[in-house]
Amino acid sequence: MSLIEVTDLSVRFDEVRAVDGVSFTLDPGAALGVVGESGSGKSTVAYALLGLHRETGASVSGTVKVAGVDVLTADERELRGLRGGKAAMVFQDPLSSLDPYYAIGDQIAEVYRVHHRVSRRAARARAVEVLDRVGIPDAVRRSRSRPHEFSGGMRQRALIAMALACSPELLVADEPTTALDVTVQAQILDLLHELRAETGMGLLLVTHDVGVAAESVDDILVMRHGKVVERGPVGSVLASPREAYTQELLAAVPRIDASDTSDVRPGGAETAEPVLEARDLRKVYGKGKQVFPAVDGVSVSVRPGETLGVVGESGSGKTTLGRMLVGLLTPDGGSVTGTSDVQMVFQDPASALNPRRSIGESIADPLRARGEKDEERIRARVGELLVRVGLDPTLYDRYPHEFSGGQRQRVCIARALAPSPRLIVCDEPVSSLDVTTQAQVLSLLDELRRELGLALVFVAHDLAVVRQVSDRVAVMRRGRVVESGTVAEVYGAPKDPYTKQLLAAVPALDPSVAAERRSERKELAEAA
Amino acid sequence: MTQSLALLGTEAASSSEGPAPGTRSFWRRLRAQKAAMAAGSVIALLVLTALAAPLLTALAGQDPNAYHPEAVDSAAGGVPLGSFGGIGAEHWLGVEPGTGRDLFARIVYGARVSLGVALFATLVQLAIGITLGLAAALGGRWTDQIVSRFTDVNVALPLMVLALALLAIVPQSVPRPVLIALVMGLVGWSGVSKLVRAQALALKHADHVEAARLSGWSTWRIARRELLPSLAAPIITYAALMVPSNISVEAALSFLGVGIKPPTPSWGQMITEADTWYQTAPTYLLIPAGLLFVTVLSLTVFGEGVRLALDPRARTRVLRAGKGSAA
Amino acid sequence: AGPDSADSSGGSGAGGKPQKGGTLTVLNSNPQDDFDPARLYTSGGGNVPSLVFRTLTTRNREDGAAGAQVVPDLATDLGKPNKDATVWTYTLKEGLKYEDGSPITSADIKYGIERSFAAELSGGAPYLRDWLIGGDKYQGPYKDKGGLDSIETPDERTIVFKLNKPEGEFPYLATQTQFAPVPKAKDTGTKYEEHPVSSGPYKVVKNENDGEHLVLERNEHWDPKTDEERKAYPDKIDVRSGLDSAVINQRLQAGQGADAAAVTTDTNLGPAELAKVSGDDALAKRVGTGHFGYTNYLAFNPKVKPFDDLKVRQAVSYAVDRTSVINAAGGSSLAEPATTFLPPQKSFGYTKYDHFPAGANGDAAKAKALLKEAGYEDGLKITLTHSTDKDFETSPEIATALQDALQKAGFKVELQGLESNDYSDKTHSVKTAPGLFLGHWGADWPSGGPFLAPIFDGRQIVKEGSGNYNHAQLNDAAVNKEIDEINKLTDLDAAAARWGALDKKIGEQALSVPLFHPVYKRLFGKDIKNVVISDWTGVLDISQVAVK
Amino acid sequence: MTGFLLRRIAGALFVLFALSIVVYAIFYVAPGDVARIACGPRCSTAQVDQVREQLRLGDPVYVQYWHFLQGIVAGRDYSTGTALAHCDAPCLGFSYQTDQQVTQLILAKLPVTASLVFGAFVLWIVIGVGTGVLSVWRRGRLSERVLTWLTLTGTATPVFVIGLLLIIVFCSTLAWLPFPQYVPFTEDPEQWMWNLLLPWFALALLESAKYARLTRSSMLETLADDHVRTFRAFGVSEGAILRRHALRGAVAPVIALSALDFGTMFGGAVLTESLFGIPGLARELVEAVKVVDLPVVVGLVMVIGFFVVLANTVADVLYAVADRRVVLA
Ligand SMILES: Nc1ncnc2c1ncn2[C@@H]1O[C@H](COP(=O)(O)OP(=O)(O)OP(=O)(O)O)[C@@H](O)[C@H]1O
Ligand SMILES: Nc1ncnc2c1ncn2[C@@H]1O[C@H](COP(=O)(O)OP(=O)(O)OP(=O)(O)O)[C@@H](O)[C@H]1O
Ligand SMILES: [Mg+2]
Ligand SMILES: [Mg+2]
Repeated sequence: MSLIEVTDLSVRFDEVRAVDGVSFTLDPGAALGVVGESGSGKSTVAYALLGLHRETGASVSGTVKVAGVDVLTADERELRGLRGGKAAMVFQDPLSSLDPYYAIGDQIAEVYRVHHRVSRRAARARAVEVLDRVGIPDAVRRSRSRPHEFSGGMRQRALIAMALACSPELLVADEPTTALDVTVQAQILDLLHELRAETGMGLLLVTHDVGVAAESVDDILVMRHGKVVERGPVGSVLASPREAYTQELLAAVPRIDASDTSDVRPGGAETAEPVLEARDLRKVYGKGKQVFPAVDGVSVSVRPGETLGVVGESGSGKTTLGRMLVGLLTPDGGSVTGTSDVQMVFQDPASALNPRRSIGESIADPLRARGEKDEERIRARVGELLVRVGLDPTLYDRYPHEFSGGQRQRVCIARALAPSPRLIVCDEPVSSLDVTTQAQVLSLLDELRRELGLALVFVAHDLAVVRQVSDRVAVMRRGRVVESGTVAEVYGAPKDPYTKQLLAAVPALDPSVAAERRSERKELAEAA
Repeated sequence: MTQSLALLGTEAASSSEGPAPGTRSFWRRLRAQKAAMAAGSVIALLVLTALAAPLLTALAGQDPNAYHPEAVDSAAGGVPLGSFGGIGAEHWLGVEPGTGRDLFARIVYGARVSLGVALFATLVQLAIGITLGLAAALGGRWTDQIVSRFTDVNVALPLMVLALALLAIVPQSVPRPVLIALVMGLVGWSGVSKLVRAQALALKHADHVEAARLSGWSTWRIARRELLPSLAAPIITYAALMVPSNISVEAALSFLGVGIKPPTPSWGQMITEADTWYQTAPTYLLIPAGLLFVTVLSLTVFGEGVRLALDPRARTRVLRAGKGSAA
Repeated sequence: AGPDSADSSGGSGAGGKPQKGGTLTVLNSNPQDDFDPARLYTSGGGNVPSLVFRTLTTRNREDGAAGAQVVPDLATDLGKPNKDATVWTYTLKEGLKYEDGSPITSADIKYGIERSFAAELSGGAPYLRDWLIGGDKYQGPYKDKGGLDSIETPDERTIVFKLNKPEGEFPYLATQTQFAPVPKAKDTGTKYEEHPVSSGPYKVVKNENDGEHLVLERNEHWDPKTDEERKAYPDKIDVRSGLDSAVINQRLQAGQGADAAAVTTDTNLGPAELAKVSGDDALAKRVGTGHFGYTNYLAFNPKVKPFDDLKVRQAVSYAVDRTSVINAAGGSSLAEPATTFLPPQKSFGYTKYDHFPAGANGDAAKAKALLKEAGYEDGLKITLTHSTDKDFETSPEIATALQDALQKAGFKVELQGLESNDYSDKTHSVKTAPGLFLGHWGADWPSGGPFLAPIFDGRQIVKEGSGNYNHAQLNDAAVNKEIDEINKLTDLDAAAARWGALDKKIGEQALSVPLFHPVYKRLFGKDIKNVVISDWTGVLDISQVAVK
Repeated sequence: MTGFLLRRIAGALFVLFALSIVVYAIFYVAPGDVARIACGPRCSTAQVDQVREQLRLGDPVYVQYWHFLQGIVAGRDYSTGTALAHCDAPCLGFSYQTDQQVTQLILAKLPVTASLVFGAFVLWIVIGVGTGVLSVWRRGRLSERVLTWLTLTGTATPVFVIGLLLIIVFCSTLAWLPFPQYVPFTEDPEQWMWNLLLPWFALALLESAKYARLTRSSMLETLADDHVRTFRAFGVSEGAILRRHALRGAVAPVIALSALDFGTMFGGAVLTESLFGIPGLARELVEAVKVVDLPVVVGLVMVIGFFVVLANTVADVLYAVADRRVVLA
């Protein structure tokens, strides 16, 4: 019997046909990757597996069977048994998917106790254990933190930990590594691999990162416009895609080894005045003995038209640095000088948009703030921005919850572009975008940089992307910049061991290479 | 499993075919909720009644202030003669015990004062409360300290003390209803302000608010554009409850002699006076109390409707009631 | 009044002779916050205070009209006047003792009176100040150690009062608590009220919250042989006050536990409760009806236009709809229409008259005609001032009833409501008194003197401040002279007749429109026996009540 | 934390100071001649003047206010007629009407009002939040409708109507409870409770609707948040989601408002106190205002102010504990 059996699944949100006649199966212990452009219905399919469309107003048809449960007709109790117990889900927006009021460890423990009759204390222990497994350092202490005290990547790992805590038969992971740096990502993917091997857990991995898919799944399913475009073993699909769309998708994947056009980048003239300069920035969190620096003496500067890439470990202080640069956080030490004409693209698009305002209004904010009153002009300009980020201009009056994760991120980018700032701090701007959209957005940013002399601080964990867009790169670890220099220097001849480690962790597109690397990593880890 | 989130079993938005994109305005969402619309109509009807009071009483051939000693049994403390508090062709809702004044006329005129004063006072309270609450939450530590202490002073100063003072200062010529509504407004805003402050503090550091800050909005506009929509739900819920409490306060002020000038009737005042008559002339208590209840109920249901209509996410939630969910 | 109808059970009570013992509960709305004999302003010594304070004379504890008589208490008789009633001599009974067993002397009575002149202990009636020689200058024993010379105590049992004018009604005055003895050694000034020293049948054993909860127990040193008036049946009296009037009446109706032996001395049945009680025979038997000398009226200030015009005043008198007013005051069971200023009781010298007959519902036609005569054919705009207190006397209810009636007669009536202190200040000040307002007057004792003199005696007009009760500022030589003449009489019946005639005479000037006399209807518990309601107080006398 | 407390104490002092000034100012313009009222209805002008002098009402307001402040800091002497009595600091003066020391008067009434307010507070939070939660839990069903109607009836009915009906039903008709009559806790805790039960319920019914509605709307709000979806997806039961997650969102507004209502109730439960014959602060205040007994009014208002500040401080601390994202402000 298959673990998942989906036949002719269609999901409709009012007039939007998000999923349209999708069928597939998954055997126990197998792994299926779902890839496809943003908004193609990947998350919607994932939700359907756990019956999460219930009572939301979506109309669902077809049949969905998961671990023997007929999800669409099961009663409440049966469904509760399925959810978490047999099948667990990792949501796409890690930041808003945890209850802001409770400690992370307690939330995991709570979920664990739903399916296991254990004491509170045992559940907490289990929570710490899984947090440790997903690589949260100092898990005992950090399990007592609340979500807002976690970095984006840490929250994502917490969610993965929550899913793993229950030892499900099926793990549905919706973009589980978007906020993770490559080393941690590799670690997580290895972990999933291990669990599959150990427990025979099935995996449905939704991702737009073909590399990630290549590393961790057996089969791959390509979706577009709510329909299945192609399905096959991951090796063959990646090596020789049959469908034109798949080919297009693969072509758009940025490659770490690509020595692209960056040589001809105009670059920020070395002589130009920096638009923004930060000296010796420090930010500490915590109190008393627990005090620790999230950012510890970081100095950076950005010149007009220049892109500074920031890469680094999850939780190394990238977001904190970015927030200090735009002035949303007051540094505990050091100073930021330069333009105040800055914008930020937030790491979590779900929480960066006001759920009660239409996205058009959100994008129009900066325009209105500058005194623009003419409604027509505002709408026209917002429409233009939407088009630039690859969205339909008629979506002006839609609300955030009606968008897919990637679409929301594009809305955020459009909002950041609206006031034509001199500098944008982009915190993982493309990590939730599929590769084609990602390519579009990257070229858009590049264009703007060229045309307007826009300066960028580009925080990302995707080393290939950073290489593609950046002039200079800073590598962060534990609140410090461990290495910085031009792209060529850092990527070509990494000096710091951590940088080397990072580069080694980049997922390979070829599954066989990926497997090789995995065993290498394992040996390394065992040796250590 | 079918659950209705809408208050009192609204089978709201039963059509699974939503309005066209881009035009799904607030009004559309509101209109989709039957109970809210019904409640809205009741409120409109009450307001109309109040406005048309002279017309209606003329129709009934009654004057709200005319005494009818013949309609009551003076020896028995003034109980209305006839059954059900003297309800009949002459007096549609019976008469007031003691004086024999026509209840229909008094109810209709009372609506003017009660609804007018309570609604206006609520608006004043909301305006002050929201402004100060937002200022406290967003304005930095000192502003917060000052506003919060100011609120404390306001809370600690009993209405009675203030009302007496104002009565002494303000000349009799100032229209009473306006004055009373203002006094109530100036005194009763602290709840709103507290509520808004608490909620705004919780939201203040949300990413979307930070984003708005970066877009160059002034704090004030951020408050209005980013925070208010999220605060709308608790505020509306609370405001719907402020109206009855304002009606009671107006009655209490009349009781203290600083309210509406007699013989002008008001509901609150009627209920206040009727409470001992519940056994011997129950209609005297039940009619104004019932109307007040209907008003409160309508406001609450309507408020709930507005709240849902203001929440774009709620559209799908409202649909829960519907047949749309095949899952 | 008195036990004249089925709804009063004076004397008879339910079954059997009254017995000693038990606890009487008194449920009141107003706390006994002044319990100092100097500060109390009572008629006939009050109800609760009279259990603790004995006075030179006291009211006769009888039902109805007999109860409106003054009788000796500490004194052996009603006092011996000299020929023109300016000197009054009293002799104390023998064997009078305080609660601590020490003897009561005439000096203590003198001291008690002197205390009442101290500013710290103000609050009592003004008669002592006005009548005693030097009373207007005397500042009380704390400031003025010399004492008041017009009171003499030649020996321990004799006390002599010297007055500045003849006052035939002095025995009535001697019923007030200022005439209670206060031992100088025990005087603690303003704190005396916390534990006043008892001369009566009960002593204060508990006084909580400024008179809100009083517990009185037997004073073992009180000798019933010296006191013919107070029966003192219960062993203990528990006075609970500060209660809501609706709750008091609920409790008396329900009569649970201790409430079965409960009475109230200050809470009337409200109109709504009356409606209920009148439909329930068992309850109706437990209602005591009483009449206290009291008049509610519409007061004119002829110094304010247009009330200087007799015709206008008459028009108002004709226009008044007493039925509406009475209904507003609680209905015909709680108020009786008044056409005379004096209450309709013999002791006041009641003489029936109705100079401007308005009938039950007002004579609008006659009023209109008078207005026309006065030159106000097109109606007249007037202001009626009332207080905003819910007292059903000067309150908005009464004012609106009048407004309605007056408007039918062609007046255009504007109501002006004043907060009660403000109302009292304004209406009792010559300078600020409005032209037309609601007034009331109650008897300090059941006689025409204290009823008419403060209101119509020209020499009692207070020019400064707000203590003026002569609302019309009537200063008519003939009236003044007649008042003086009557005051000389020590034959109280003869005096009464002349008060009645004087009232009728003054009535012609239409200086006030008598509206109604209130009626007291009070519930008492089902175990209450020996109900006595005199015309002096109009309420059940707790010194007579038995609970067994 | 220390800084927070210091700021709070300073704030409290400011509030009390401001209150006393405001009350003095208000009474300066209020109608009614205090000396006359204190003297009695038929005092002569001379007597009134004597009383005025004795109460030092002739002094300019600021001088009176100064004496008042002195009394608080250093105490004052006053005359009982026979002797000089001392009123220890903090002396809030002594009543014009009853000559009692305001401090003592307040100390006598405080436990009474405190008993009333604390009990009612607990009840209205329990009833209010309870019905709020229930109405979310049972949303759309008959029981929710019934709950809604009940709480709305509470709001729409003035407290004295509720109170009187409670008395009639429970004391008169059913005779389950004694007619309320305050018994101090120290005297007889059981009687204390039985006697306060009805007043507690009367107040609680009045207030709880507000909390019910507020709890409900906050919970519905939270239920729409993303993180609730997470717990649903892990099979956490609806009950647990409501209890642990949705209810959490209602904590902030409920705390904020209850602090306010708690504080206000100290001076605001006039009708309840008089209906149930509870000799508390609020009733005393109304009486004092009526007879323009300024020292009592100022004293009471300041005590009420103290409780308002106290309640707010506690609320702020609770709130900060509940939501650590908020720094103590
Ligand atoms: N609640 C909703 N109401 C209306 N439309 C919705 C809703 N949820 C999703 N959609 C629409 O359904 C489509 C599919 O969304 P889904 O979230 O499944 O995309 P996705 O493949 O996960 O994209 P991404 O990679 O960007 O997350 C999108 O066009 C989105 O706008
Ligand atoms: N408000 C806070 N309170 C306490 N600790 C915090 C807070 N915000 C961030 N931190 C901690 O500071 C460190 C840096 O966080 P930051 O969000 O800057 O990391 P990051 O580099 O952006 O990581 P990621 O790639 O996972 O998003 C983390 O250890 C995080 O737990
Ligand atoms: Mg998605
Ligand atoms: Mg980050």
